[in-house]
Amino acid sequence: SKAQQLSKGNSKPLRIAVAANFTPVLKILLKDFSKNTGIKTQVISGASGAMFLQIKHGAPYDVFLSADSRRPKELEQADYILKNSRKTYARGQLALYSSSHSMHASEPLSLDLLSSPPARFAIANPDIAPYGKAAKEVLTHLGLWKNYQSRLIKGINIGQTFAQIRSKGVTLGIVSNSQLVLNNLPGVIIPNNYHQPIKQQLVIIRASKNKAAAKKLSQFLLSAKSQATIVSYGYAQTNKAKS
Amino acid sequence: MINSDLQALITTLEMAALTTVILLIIGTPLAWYLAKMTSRFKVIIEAVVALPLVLPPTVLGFYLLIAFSPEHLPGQLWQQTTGQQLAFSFSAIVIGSVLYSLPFVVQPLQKAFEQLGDSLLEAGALLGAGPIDRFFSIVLPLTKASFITAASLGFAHTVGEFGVILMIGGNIPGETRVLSIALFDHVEAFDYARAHLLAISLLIGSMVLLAAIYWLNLPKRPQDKARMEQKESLTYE
Amino acid sequence: MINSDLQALITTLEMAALTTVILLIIGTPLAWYLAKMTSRFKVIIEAVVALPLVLPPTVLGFYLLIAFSPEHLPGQLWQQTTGQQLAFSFSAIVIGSVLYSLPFVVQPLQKAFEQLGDSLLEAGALLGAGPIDRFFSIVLPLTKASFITAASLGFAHTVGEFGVILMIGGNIPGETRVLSIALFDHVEAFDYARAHLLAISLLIGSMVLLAAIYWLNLPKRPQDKARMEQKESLTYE
Amino acid sequence: MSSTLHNHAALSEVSIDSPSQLDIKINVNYRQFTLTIQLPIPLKGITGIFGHSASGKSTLLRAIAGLEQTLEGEITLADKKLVDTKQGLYLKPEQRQVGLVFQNSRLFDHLSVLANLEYAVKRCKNNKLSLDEIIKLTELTALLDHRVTELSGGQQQRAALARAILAEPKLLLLDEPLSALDQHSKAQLLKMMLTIQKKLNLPMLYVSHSLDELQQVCDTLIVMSKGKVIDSGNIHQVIHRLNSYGDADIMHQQTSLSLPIKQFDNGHGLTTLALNAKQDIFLLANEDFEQQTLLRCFILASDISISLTEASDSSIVNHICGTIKQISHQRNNVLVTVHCNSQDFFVMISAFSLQKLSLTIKQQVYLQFKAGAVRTFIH
Amino acid sequence: MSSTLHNHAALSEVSIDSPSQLDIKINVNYRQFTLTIQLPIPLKGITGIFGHSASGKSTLLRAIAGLEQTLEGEITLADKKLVDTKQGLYLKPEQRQVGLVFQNSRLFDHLSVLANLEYAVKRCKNNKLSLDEIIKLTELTALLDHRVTELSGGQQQRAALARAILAEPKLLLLDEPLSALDQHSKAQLLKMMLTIQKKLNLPMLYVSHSLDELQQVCDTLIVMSKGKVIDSGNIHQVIHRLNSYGDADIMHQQTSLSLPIKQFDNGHGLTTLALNAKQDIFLLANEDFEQQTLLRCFILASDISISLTEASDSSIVNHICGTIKQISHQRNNVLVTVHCNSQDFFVMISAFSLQKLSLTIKQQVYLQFKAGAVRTFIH
Ligand SMILES: Nc1ncnc2c1ncn2[C@@H]1O[C@H](COP(=O)(O)OP(=O)(O)OP(=O)(O)O)[C@@H](O)[C@H]1O
Ligand SMILES: Nc1ncnc2c1ncn2[C@@H]1O[C@H](COP(=O)(O)OP(=O)(O)OP(=O)(O)O)[C@@H](O)[C@H]1O
Ligand SMILES: [Mg+2]
Ligand SMILES: [Mg+2]
Repeated sequence: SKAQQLSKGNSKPLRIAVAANFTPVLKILLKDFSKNTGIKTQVISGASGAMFLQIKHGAPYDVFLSADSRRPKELEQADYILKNSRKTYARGQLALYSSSHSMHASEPLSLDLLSSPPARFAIANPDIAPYGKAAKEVLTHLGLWKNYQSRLIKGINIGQTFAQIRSKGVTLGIVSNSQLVLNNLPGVIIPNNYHQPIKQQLVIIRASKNKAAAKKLSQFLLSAKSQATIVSYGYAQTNKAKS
Repeated sequence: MINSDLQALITTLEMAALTTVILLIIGTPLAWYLAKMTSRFKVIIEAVVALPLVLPPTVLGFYLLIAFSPEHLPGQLWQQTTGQQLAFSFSAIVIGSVLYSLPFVVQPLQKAFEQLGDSLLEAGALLGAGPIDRFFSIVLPLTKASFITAASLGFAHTVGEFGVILMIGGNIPGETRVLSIALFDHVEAFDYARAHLLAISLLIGSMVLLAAIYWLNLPKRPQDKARMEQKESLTYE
Repeated sequence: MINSDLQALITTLEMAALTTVILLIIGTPLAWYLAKMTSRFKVIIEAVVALPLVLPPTVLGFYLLIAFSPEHLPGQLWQQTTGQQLAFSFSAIVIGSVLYSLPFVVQPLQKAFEQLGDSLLEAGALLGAGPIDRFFSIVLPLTKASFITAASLGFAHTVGEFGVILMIGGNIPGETRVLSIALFDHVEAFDYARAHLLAISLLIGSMVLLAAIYWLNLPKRPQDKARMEQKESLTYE
Repeated sequence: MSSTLHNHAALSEVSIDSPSQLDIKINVNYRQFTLTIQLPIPLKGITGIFGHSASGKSTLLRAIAGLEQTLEGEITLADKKLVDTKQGLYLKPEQRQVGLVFQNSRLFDHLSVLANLEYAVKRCKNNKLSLDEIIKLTELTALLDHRVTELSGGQQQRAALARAILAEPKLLLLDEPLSALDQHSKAQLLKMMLTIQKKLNLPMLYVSHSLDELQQVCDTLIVMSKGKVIDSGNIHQVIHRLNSYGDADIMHQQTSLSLPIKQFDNGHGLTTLALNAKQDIFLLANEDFEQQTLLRCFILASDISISLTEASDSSIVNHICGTIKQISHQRNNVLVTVHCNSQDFFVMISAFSLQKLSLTIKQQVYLQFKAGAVRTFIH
Repeated sequence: MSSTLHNHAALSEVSIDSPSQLDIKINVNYRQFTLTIQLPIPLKGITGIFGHSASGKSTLLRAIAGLEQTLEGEITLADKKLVDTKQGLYLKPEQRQVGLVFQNSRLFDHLSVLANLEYAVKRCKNNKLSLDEIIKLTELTALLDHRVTELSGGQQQRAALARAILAEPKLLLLDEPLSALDQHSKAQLLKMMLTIQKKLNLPMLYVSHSLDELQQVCDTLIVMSKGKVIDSGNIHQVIHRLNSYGDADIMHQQTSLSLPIKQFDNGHGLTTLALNAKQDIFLLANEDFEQQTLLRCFILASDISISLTEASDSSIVNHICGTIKQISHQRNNVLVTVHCNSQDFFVMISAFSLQKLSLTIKQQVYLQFKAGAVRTFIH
């Protein structure tokens, strides 16, 4: 019957709902995954919050790669996921990014810049986006939150924050390091101890008819090779310890 | 990859075309009714029809998602009738688009009907034309321009729709993944080159389509044109 | 917290009101020009005006943001003229909303002007009324209903706008944080209770507002009503 | 044609209690105007409606057509109830088979002239009329592909008339359909209406301000004033009663006649009409008379003069002997009614002449009028 | 009033080369119709425009008003160029100070009757007229707060006329403004128009299908046919020339006169007009004549009879002696032109009578016509 399931899985691709910030990296990883396992996949990229809601209302996804750990937890508590399928597949790494700072500027970009607050500063919305929450923690850690609070441009998610800086509407802000790596842009990595870890967790949906393939994907992503790839794209090292 | 955009294009066109047809079928009698009714309930119905305008699409999508899920009555009924889940299906995004774009079809039609006046309808009735006949032989040709406006507003708004469809459609390729979402994905995925390309194609395609529609709506006979030019010089400074 | 929603409401109303006023000021002559012109460029201008409908708001927002940033000409000019940065300012979301809602104002007005016909304008001209005078004394009263439609579509669409404003506004409380964004934030932050509350207030508020607008637009004199009821019974089945 | 006229004249006399009639018992209330009509109208030939502006003529037609929803009462068309508000019956206009030519022509702007006519033809059930023929009769041939907004006022009225006729209704209502036309076109179209009336046996109600027009085509005349019918009946009788209202402002006083043609041409270009067994009336022959046996004509009261003896050396050809029945003073005029066998003649003379000739009741006099004073407007 | 009529009659004779005139040299081309007008129109009194339906009357008025942009040529109104297409000059309608009463009334639907009138008053520069007075004269008092859609056809025309007059233009164009009105209202309003014409010294161009109306109010008459002016000039002269076209279909042949009043009441209810030094014409006195010195009247050719001797025992009061100038046959009729001193009279008799009386040119005859045959339509 496992074979049957597999063959079924082959006819219907594995649907992976993924937080937009991880989509590019996932797509790179999936090339290997499909080559190795022959499992076809379908990537559905979006906002974690929306996907969370959709899963709660019957969205036909098999695996959900969230940008945070809170939503996977809630899904677990509400019994929407396969037991014990919640895993941390990546840890977010923050970076300070300035779109006005030339790569060849004499003075290198540094966190010292933060001590003199600019008129506008972009972060993701701390109330709804995990990267935003972490960015707020960084500013708090540096004792700058009060200063910055009124200057913030809050993006709906880290993707929008990056777009806002890149378009030069605002020139400075905290983004995800992977965005800079993927786009080959300079930035300053923010030490991980300035904020709570940004655990990006995945879950396998209980209603999935493709659980075997989903499990395979989970294993694949957590494998050392994949984790190394993930880190190479600007995510933080995962502690061997589980979430 | 380009293939996936093509698929999104096809889904978009199917959805927008179907939505526009449904909108015209539902919207026309509704607009007629609103144009001709005078009871005080009129304002309430008008306000209800206009509501989708006021709610942010994602929020509307949120409520529609709840309604369409198998746990709630509309979704349940749908599942019982069709055997299929409503949420995350092509039907769902069509229904969502219809609700969302309804005011864009109803309001221009309603105003056109209100401005039409009675005298020609009376003349038609006295030549033996019943209400349906009058609608097709008098109302429709005289308000053709407003029908084209209504249809193109409805179509374009559906093509550009994003929040509602994303929420209730779930971005499933080949089924509910439409162009606007694909475009958004490209932006989100920092794939600006493709985003620009798609946006420009969308722009040019829509412009050609809209221009074709409006062109169809231009007067055709030369003397019409002459008269219209006359008009212009009198009425426009 | 409730305070912040109130602030968002005020920002929203300010933005929507200002946007509507600007839309009417820009949209009316544009619609008039489109209604009366017959050159082949007409279709192109019509298509350009209709474009905001087709682009997903976030994508439109992205391009606007690029344009508004101090690095590019429009943003630069703005900064030179006003001394203020355009992106992420109240002005930016007003400009964005104007562009985004333009077709909703222009199209109903254009159709109304087209349907109006010349004979009464000719009569007005021969009584000595110049073009501006004719506009206010004849065109405006005869197309009042379409102006109300245009204004309420424009206003409502601006209130409900989300994607563009979020992108170019940046969710700054008291400046660019509007109700639709606040509502979205509540949903995303799992604060469903507040989301529902806000959505319901928004719904009721808008309904009351829309109903009030449409009610203002109802005929007032009793005999008008009598005539309209007559109309109805003839023309509606 | 002659037989039509004959039939009508004959039938209209007896049609009051014939079953084929339009029975109206209605009330229409406006703010400052009330229409109250209780009237059976014979469905024979053409019935004229005459009255001052704002007397309610258009309102009456609209009520019959089904366009006045505020009315109360009953309307029965040839035994078919159109309205009975007590019983909640209200037939829609399109179910009444009643045609109406509006005071303003109401052509469809979006259609060409031809398409306007075809609109009616397509919805017509019997199609007894030929489209081409009506187009020719209304002289619309050259205008068929014009937009209706390009038509002159008179052309619009002709197109509206053609369209209404082509619908071949059971009853045709005409609200001043010829007001924008010149004398010549008017006469042409009235002739056409008579022909079609006969061909389809299509009763018509004809509103006009011109008594001349009505006299020439109507069998029955209804006179309205302030929302009420103040007189109705055989056209000649009603016109003669109108003479005595003394209101020269609304009409020219006249003697209105339908007489048999005795001889088409007496050899001198005059047609002879038989007034009675002994007396004839002469008028200028017109080739159109040839096909007729009965002629409708009128003689203005101001065109007749009274003479005590029969003059012989004058160009006046008609000399009729009669006795004075009535003399009524109207300002400086005197309306003298002269009885010649069974026919009354109305003569308007100056008070001066009355005095000069010292006319008295029962006196025998000679009426003189020229052949040209016997007027027919259409033939 | 009398002096107005007098002045106009006098002035219109000499006004052809007076500087105050409307100079028209235009071409308007439609698919199947071309209007070609080269005409100076004197800006004095009321000028009539008469012609078959579709002869281009409305098009001419629209061109003068500035509503025909396709025209080529020049229009000059009292030395002010309105249009000169060669020089690219084209004044907008609102800059021309030309008023136009349309064939269909074109009242503003969204305004009450009063507001329609006020619309004109507000935009009027001189305000010589009192709104109240015009309302009274057009009998609109009871209708002021009505919506214009509630008005009857005639009421709409009255409101449109009032509105156009209240704008007090420099030239008023009237396109069949009274076609939907009954005889009585027509006479009233024509009287009003004459009064206002005089009061404001406002020249008018008046299009009508009714020659009776035109004869009563116009000093100059323009006759149009197929887009061209086929005759124009002093009203009486043009009407007399029209008589000879032999087209009885377009008009009643008539003698058209403006004569001085010699005696208002001869003691027998007759007014005496001086035809010439020796001969008088009598007509029924009307109190309105009292304020006038000159009277405009017409006598239908069919109302005059010819007698070889002067009859004495007839009610006919007018017996005029003259010599036959011309005899022209028209079907069975004969139009006889009789010269009485300087005035030609047109008499229509039957060919039969011509033969019977064996009339020949230069023969002396008596014309007979009743006092009632001397017609004035408005006074
Ligand atoms: N809808 C309405 N509301 C109020 N009054 C009305 C309405 N329709 C007509 N009337 C009034 O009713 C009266 C009769 O109008 P109607 O149109 O029947 O007159 P008519 O005899 O056709 O006159 P005309 O010869 O001028 O056309 C007028 O005084 C008019 O103002
Ligand atoms: N816009 C137009 N396009 C084409 N033909 C036109 C246009 N306007 C008028 N005509 C034609 O010009 C001719 C003259 O029209 P016009 O309205 O001037 O006539 P009119 O003398 O006023 O006639 P009526 O007495 O019937 O109103 C008609 O044959 C008409 O069809
Ligand atoms: Mg009427
Ligand atoms: Mg005309």
